Amino acid sequence: MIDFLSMLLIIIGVAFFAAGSIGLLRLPDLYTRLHALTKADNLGLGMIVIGLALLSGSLVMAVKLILVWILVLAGGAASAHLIAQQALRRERA
Amino acid sequence: MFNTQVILLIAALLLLLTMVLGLLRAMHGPSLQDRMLSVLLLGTGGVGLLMLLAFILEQPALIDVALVLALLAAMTAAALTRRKASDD
Amino acid sequence: MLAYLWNLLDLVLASLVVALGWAAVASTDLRRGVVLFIAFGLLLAIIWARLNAPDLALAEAAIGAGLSGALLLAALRDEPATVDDIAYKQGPVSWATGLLSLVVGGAFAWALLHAHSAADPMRLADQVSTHLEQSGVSNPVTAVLLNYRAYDTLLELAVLLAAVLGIIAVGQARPAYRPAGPLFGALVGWLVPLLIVTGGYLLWVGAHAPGGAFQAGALLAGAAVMLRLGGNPGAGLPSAVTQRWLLVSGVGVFIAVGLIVTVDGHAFLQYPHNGSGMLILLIESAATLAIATTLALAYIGGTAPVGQDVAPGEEFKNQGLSD
Amino acid sequence: MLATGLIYNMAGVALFALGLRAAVLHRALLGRVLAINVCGAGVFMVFVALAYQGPGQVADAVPHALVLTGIVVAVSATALALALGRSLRESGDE
Repeated sequence: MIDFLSMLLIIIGVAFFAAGSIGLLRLPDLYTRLHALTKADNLGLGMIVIGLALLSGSLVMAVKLILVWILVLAGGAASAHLIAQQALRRERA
Repeated sequence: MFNTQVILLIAALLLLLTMVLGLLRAMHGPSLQDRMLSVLLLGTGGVGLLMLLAFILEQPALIDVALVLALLAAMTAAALTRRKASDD
Repeated sequence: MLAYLWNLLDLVLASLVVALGWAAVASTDLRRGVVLFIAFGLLLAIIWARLNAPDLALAEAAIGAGLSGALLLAALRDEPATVDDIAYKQGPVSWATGLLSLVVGGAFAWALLHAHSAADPMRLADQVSTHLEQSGVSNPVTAVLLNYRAYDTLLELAVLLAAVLGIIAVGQARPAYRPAGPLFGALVGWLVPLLIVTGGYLLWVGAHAPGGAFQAGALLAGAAVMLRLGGNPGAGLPSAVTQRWLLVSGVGVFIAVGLIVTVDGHAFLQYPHNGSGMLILLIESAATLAIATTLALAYIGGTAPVGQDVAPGEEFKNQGLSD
Repeated sequence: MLATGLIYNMAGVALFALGLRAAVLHRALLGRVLAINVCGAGVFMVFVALAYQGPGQVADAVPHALVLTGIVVAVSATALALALGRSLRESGDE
């Protein structure tokens, strides 16, 4: 049962990644692409992390996975903000 | 009963394919920021892929690799956006 | 079923890496080339992980995807803004070179195909695993680097030293970056300690799990790069004299340990059996600092200016869109 | 069915040949440096593919150690090349 749940979460996570990639390809400008990418991917990674944490059955591993996810969240948020800011600056210049 | 390994491997393959899709943006651009976005995608997707591989290959050390990748991907994005003190 | 899926994954990864490498070098726009090269480095880290080489995946994630990306992006700023001469050579030389690389690649491929069809050769790997217990560490890669082939590693550290001496001799430090705004300051504030702690962790686990001096040094250098990007022109490095001591410490401690064991009647760099673990850790700690300083100076592009730390409070003066 | 090692060996050879061609043909220094790095990555890939010994098996540690130092040396050499190029440009007789 737990296995099934974790597989489901992982597949849903991959689906979020797919949505992010399609958004990156199809959306019309940088800011919308940024929006699609950072939200969908970080959520997708979270799903994969929770799925794998359930699968591992070990608390240490689960904590480690979740820590990496938090780092990706913080890093991704900062990077996205910096990239948007730089693009805005270019536009104004 | 399903095979956990096979499903994880299929998930890894699909994740890789979405990364290929995202890399098309790196090839087309048009701006440097657009390309960098696709590197961000490759970073996040790479972290996910490394975690999946850690379980498929039963190599817990790959989680450390995912950690390093997450730290350094943030640094690369930062390096792209910084300006010299002399610029305005 | 599993085997076919692996094959599919391998084929996708291999064709993607070749496509990215091709796009990175074939691009006449260098900015495109550099960003594609960063993506190429990230993908290499994943490929090393897939090929059961976690030590390499760690190093590539830190260096290929991180440090050389930051270095090339900094170099991009040095390039003149005009892109007139940024192009490929055309005409007969192009054809001749294409043909030449085709021939060289073909010969290379032919040799490898033969190596694959040949009978399973005797591998050094068996030797490595048989003697692993005597090496003082249980991570085979660390054992090869610091024990079985310590001469190689010593000379490689010497090569690094020579490279950084060249950089110090010819280069001046690249221009500094403007002080960090609030967001970037916060990023530096949490990323730098994490990079340092992870570096220390990798140095320690290198004895029995993937990690070691090279990976740890690269992460410490990443911390220095972050500090410099945050507006600290000296990248957090110590004074110029200390920098030089750190640079030579890798080779220096290595040679000193190698010589000290000879007092006991061993050959140069032949560690005594019961103390080899500690000696390896000692050498690796010195090598970590040396590699970190080397890579940080390589990023800065010359001797780092020291003692120009931004005064507290100063960094938040240019707010608004200043990140 | 293809051998995993063979796939990556051939990818490594392809990268080597691509990098070699571009290293000669690129006019800009930075382009050549990129090309040489791709070339080197191809060689690393051949090494790692030869070290691979099948699923579930520990790979050969000797090529790994060689490539590990190679990666660090490659980035230092890249930095040296860029520093040389910069001082050439600054002295004005490129």
